Amino acid sequence: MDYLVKQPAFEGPFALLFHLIEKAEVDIYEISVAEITAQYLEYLQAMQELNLEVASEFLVMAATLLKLKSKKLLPGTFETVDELEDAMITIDSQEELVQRLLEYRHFRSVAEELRRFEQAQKRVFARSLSGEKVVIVNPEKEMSAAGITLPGLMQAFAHLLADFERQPREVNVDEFTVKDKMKLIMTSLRGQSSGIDFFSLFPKGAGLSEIIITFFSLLELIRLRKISVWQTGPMESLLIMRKV
Amino acid sequence: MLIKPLVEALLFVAEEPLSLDRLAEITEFPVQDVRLALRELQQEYAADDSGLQVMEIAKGYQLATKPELAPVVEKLFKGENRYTLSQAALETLAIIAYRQPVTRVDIENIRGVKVDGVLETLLKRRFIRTAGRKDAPGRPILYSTTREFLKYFGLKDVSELPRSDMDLPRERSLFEEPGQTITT
Amino acid sequence: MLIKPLVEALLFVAEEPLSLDRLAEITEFPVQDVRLALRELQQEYAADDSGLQVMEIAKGYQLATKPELAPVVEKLFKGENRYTLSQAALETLAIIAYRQPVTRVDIENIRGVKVDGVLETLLKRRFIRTAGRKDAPGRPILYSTTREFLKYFGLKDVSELPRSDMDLPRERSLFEEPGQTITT
Repeated sequence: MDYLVKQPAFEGPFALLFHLIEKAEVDIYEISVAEITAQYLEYLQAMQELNLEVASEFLVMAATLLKLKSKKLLPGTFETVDELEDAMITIDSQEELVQRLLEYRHFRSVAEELRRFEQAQKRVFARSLSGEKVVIVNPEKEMSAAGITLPGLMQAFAHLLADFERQPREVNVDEFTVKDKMKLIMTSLRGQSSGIDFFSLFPKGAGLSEIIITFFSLLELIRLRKISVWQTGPMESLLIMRKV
Repeated sequence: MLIKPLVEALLFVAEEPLSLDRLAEITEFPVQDVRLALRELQQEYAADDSGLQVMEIAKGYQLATKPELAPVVEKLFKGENRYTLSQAALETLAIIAYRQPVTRVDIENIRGVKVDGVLETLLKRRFIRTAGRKDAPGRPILYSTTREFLKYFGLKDVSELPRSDMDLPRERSLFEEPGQTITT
Repeated sequence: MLIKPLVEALLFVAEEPLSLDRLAEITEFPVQDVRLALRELQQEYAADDSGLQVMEIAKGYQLATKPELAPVVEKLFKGENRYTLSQAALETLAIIAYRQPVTRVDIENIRGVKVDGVLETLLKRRFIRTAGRKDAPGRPILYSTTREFLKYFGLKDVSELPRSDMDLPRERSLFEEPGQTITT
């Protein structure tokens, strides 16, 4: 299976020209249009032979170079309507070509400088607050919960409800309040320094209202930073811990 | 490389508390050295002229700000109004969250009390919104929770939540009076 | 409350580099005091036995890890794609940074290639933004660099980029079509 190598060796015609000039070790101001044109065309031909896709910009530049070369040979005869006028590269004299190359060289060196900045900055790490980190420690009210992965918590809750679906139903009088549940959870956490399992808070046979109230009590306790929820891995069980 | 600056840098960037073992593993220093470095850091940050602290949390260590600075530090996040909801509001929200869309009567049946006032507060606070009307006698208004609700509880990304799994089939509601049918 | 711990705590929690003014505003301390506290913090963290540094970046201050610790700190982020920008993106950014606000055609004239795709990527990445339209035929969109750009490259300001004689004044540009006026 043959394939086109999409990635050309050079970002654009200026990059290629620049490379050729550097290779020839000539000063940009002293380039010979005839020579550089010959080399440029040679390179394009090599690219085509290698089945590399030659972008139209490269061809436009080739045409431009040929035009400049002809102008030098037959001065004054090429001031006619230019079919390349709408193209991105409109260069009418060697002087202009030199200016364009100098300008391109400048931005190339700035790009190199940016690359150095980029590399330096890659070695420096700032905090990203994407995760659920402890940001501010305030016993009264907290910004965000520590260690908890809420999607994980919600998933666990979804499992609970799924289990509930499978269990025989039992109509339960709504006798639980969030307040009571919160107290109950805090009590059961007392003395459990390593925390308790999320699921142990939901007794077997608990009614739906109890499950929901318990879950909401957990959310509220997390929000108030009375407890924290930990998960050691994506599929691991959730640990509920009292905050100190 | 020295161990203390390494531990400091790691605690700083880590998204979650790092355990002794993990710190030792990453730094390739013995656990005792890590423990010592942590103790030093803890002492240094404990000084009054530092604004941070090394917290021991869930069998791990983490950098955090000192509690006494909270009033000022929180100003950075001003606009994120965080007050506590009343008990009534919480319970009502719980019911709406898992039963949405749900009518006022449905909520009152579950909670056993009138919820007009609470609903109004929740609507004003934008925790809930009206979500059309139920196809039942009187065509009562239906309520759903909002993005604001998720934000309040720190549920950042709605799409990440296993919504559909949590929604019980409505016809299996346990809280309805017998004979009352729900068709939504 | 002391100013230094406050500034430290704020730099720690802030998602963005904080400016002197912002720090003064939040702490309610005079700018001079904040500046002094920053300098003290900068010196303290500069010590070899600290793993952090106070960086001056994007016209603000930020806490970050020391570059020499990167080989170890990186391990925490293993697997995470720390991409680097393409040569095309860098060259395009270089032009925008120097010539801003600048149109797509101006950039293409310099680079000699189409830049639609690159601009789209840079916009998405928030390294550049649109900055109105040029007062020229077709009223083309103008582009500028952003704070995010400064942050990514660790620059305080665009002026930190190397100045050079080659940076031609915009009005002397030789590459515009005759008759095309540049009024930015």
